[in-house]
Amino acid sequence: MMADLATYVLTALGLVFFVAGTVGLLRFPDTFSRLHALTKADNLGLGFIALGIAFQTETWAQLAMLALIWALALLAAGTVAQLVARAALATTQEEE
Amino acid sequence: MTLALDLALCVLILGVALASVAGGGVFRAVIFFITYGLFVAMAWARLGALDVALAEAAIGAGLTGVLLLAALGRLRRMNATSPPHRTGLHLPAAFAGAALACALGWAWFALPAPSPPDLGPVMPQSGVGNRVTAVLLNFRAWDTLLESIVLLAALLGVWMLAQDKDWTAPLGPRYHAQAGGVLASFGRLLPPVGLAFGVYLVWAGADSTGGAFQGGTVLAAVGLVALMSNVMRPPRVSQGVLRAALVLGPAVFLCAGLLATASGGAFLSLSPALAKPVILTIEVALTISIAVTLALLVIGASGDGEYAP
Amino acid sequence: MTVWLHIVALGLLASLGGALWRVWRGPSQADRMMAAQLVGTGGVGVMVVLAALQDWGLLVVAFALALLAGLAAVGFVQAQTPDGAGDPEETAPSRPWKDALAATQAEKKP
Amino acid sequence: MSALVAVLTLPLVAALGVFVVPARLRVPMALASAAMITGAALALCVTVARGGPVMLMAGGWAPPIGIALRADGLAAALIIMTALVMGAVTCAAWFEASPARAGPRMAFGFWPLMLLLWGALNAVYLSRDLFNLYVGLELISLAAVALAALSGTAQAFAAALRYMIFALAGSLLYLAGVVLAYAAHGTLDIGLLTARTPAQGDALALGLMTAGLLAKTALFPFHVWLPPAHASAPAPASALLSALVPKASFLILMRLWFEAMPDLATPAALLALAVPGAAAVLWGGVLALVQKRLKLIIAYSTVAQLGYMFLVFPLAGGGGAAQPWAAGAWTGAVFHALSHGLAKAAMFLAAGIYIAAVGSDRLGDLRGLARALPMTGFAFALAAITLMGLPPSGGFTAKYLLMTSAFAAGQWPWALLLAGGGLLAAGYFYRPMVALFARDARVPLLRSIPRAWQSVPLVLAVLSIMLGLLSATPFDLLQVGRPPPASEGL
Amino acid sequence: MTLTYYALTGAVLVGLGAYGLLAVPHLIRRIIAFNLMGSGLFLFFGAAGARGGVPDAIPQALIITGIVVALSASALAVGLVVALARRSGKAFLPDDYPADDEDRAP
Repeated sequence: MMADLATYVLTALGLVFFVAGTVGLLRFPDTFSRLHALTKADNLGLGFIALGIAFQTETWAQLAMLALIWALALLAAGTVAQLVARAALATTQEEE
Repeated sequence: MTLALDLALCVLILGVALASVAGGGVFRAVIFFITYGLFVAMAWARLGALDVALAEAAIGAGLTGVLLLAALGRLRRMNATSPPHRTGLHLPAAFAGAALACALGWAWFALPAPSPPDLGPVMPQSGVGNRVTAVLLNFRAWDTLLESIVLLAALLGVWMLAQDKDWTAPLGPRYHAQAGGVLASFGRLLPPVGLAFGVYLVWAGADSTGGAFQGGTVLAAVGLVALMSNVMRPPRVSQGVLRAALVLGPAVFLCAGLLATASGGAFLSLSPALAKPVILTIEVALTISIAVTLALLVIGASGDGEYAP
Repeated sequence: MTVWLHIVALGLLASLGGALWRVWRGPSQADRMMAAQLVGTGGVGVMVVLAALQDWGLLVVAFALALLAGLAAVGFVQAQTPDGAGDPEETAPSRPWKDALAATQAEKKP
Repeated sequence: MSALVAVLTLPLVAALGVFVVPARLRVPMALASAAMITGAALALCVTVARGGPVMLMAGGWAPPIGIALRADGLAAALIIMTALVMGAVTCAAWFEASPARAGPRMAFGFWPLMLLLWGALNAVYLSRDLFNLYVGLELISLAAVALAALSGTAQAFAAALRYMIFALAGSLLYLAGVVLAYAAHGTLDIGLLTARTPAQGDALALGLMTAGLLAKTALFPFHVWLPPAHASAPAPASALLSALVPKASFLILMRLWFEAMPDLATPAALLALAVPGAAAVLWGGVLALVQKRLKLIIAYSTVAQLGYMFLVFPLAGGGGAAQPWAAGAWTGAVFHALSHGLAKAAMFLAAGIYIAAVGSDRLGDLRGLARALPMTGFAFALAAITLMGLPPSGGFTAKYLLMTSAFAAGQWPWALLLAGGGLLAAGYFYRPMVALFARDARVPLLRSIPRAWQSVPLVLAVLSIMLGLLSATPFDLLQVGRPPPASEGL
Repeated sequence: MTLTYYALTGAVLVGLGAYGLLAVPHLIRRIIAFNLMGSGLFLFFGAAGARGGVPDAIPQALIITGIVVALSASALAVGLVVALARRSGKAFLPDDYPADDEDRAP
């Protein structure tokens, strides 16, 4: 029961972070602040969701898998945010 | 609740597809198409087709995106002109598309009750527990063998697009990255994880989700990261080892098929006792070839670095 | 629990739908790419939830998605460099990008 | 190892081989394997002619779980025709795709692409499984597109892309039909589909598959991709593209309509297949008349000649009652496919010699070349005789069979079309012949052409004539394992 | 009911892809349309194969084969588009615009 409760709370928190990230992406005025909002929100969001789901896992392997998934997503999101920000700075912003 | 989830997913898929076909701008279309692969992978997960979801995730949401984005970059640097206006086929094409969609929709409701072949009785003889792997590498091995050769033909076709003067140059662009930078660290961190995961997929594919194609695609993707971050150098066509790696999978597959003929069985047949080790051997060889072929398909022909300033 | 997980998955999908709006609007290519990146991370989240909901085997798919999440964006930034094969860090100003961000915001204010 | 397995696997093994071996071993290996595959094809023909159709269950699994392969007379005839054309192209390419002439890129890529195409063609001729046919068709398309782009000019790339768009759209339409067939009947095997319980969606499935295959066969009005693609490729590649590639998708059409779902062949549907064929004969012929380049004339002639093959559908069908002349129409169409393959390959290889000799294929530049290169001129003339359908060529036998069945079935408009198409062919080959055999001109040759090279198209052209002179043997071979609707009418 | 959603989505995707393949001039977008058409067809196939309760493994295997074949074809097509643009400076087929069609003979 405690596990289920933890899942409820943590996944709800994760969802909130995702929604916050999306709202930031939609509402913030310029590219860089949008980038800023987004990287924080989606990483924490996925983290909380993975953590919440972790309380439902049946084996250690699944738990380890979840941890790895989060770690990989963090690595990818961090790298991408850095690189895209640099690319956006380096190139003239052409509008399509 | 289930219905709502599936409906939402279908709406997203259709919306993204519509945006990538009908919206303006090529770059936007490509980005929408990248997200499309992700949603389709979810649809496969909902349909219970895990192996397909894995293939779609690795190919649709991974490799195709890099392929298209790199092509757009090349087109832009060549200052290739975009078409001035729509083709005259606009209305007939819309009509044909609508007719096709309606015909398929009608056919769905007209389908008789399903009568799939029963794989249950023959599964024990296949040597593997995953039905999809059994179909791919045993029951319909001839399809899979031909498909691995299709990959090779496509790569050969891409190589033939090089200019004669560039023929001996390394394949693809001349990637470079700042030493110790973010990209280079990414290129160092990801490949070991991907390698382990790819090997796991091939190994696990015999009895659960995975297989040579999925494993090969994952390996190709991390190989690409290593190439793009300059951790690994792209090869040249003239390297015998490279060409050997490319034909290894089909060659081992053909050998196994012909050995079966030589020992009195049908072409490509596997005796139940030996089926598992032979399938695993073929899968390992196929994975290597698929990984190398896919990575090279994405980076393109030799001499693509000629636009360096 | 099943119902709740469905709700979470639906909520995630809705949030991704919002991100797709940014892909549509742009205006810069970097905006579209970052929004796609958010969709990618959200997709991993959906897949994780689906794994708990349907079949734990889906964790493998989620893993593949997470592993390849950065691939398209790396392809994008390389295509943006002058020769299409470089690293934005080689050409960008050497100060951290947050300073650059502050600078662009400062330029905008007056 | 049976001849069937050899025909199926040897080209693929050889393709992998020439891909891997060092440059100096490439051509010897290609030549040796071409000889071996031709031997295997001959052996398969003898086996089929003597002992009837050969079946093979790939992997030892019978349909609907596995894939069945079957060599009947039709498949064996196409396999041997393909082997003859491929053998000739190998010899011609030995001269033409050498590193010295064509550069290291083409000298590397031509051989594996050619062998992959060969393997894919044989796989398609033999397969009885609709999805396996799809994979085979894709292999054919990719290899063919790569061959069409081989010369590396902007025109070649544009033509190859246009070809690819048609080929991809055609593949997907075909695949849509395959999906519907499997969803309804739980099998992909042609034999099992013959014995299916008819379902509502069958006509749609057959229609989609047919539409896709028509786009791939370049039937009018889907022909627009063909002439630029075939004309801008290097000559040996053009020979393969024009002589062989459209035959594979046509064969699948025959298998679908005569073997898998003959019950759906209504007179209206058969007419709908033949009318574009007739339009192709006329339109292709008219366009061939106005071309200024030899390769484009030959390519437009392919558009026209492919049209004749579609006359088999109304001539073998109709009426309802059993038709004594259906067999004639069916055999005539296959004869046409065979003789067109040999003659068209001969023509493109001859054009390749001319381009090598004078560096151009504009008719004006070819004046008087028959005097400098008499063997090639003779080969071109013989091939033209076959394509015009004059006796005693294989083309004549084909048209004779089609025409007699048209009269017997009371469908005389098709007979008129056959006669008119022959006249058009005479018209469009008249201009290159006049140029080649002109007496007034003397062109300086850029290089001397070895006699061995010149004899290659001649051998093919002679074979296309022999097909008419010695038509009894191929005629008997075609009867082996012929589907009942082909002899009794659709 | 769920399967019907996916099958109909697949059918619409096929139509959408066919439209794009025929009518959209930019070649990269045509390649995208081809991929949409293919994946829509696979979705339809997958839904059809899942009707019997237990998912049928044969369609899944065929779909995986189809996905790989589609990727091979896309890669070759993308290569051709880049090669065409390098030679002619255009990312579309010149023949689509008869107005600026020049003499095609080399």
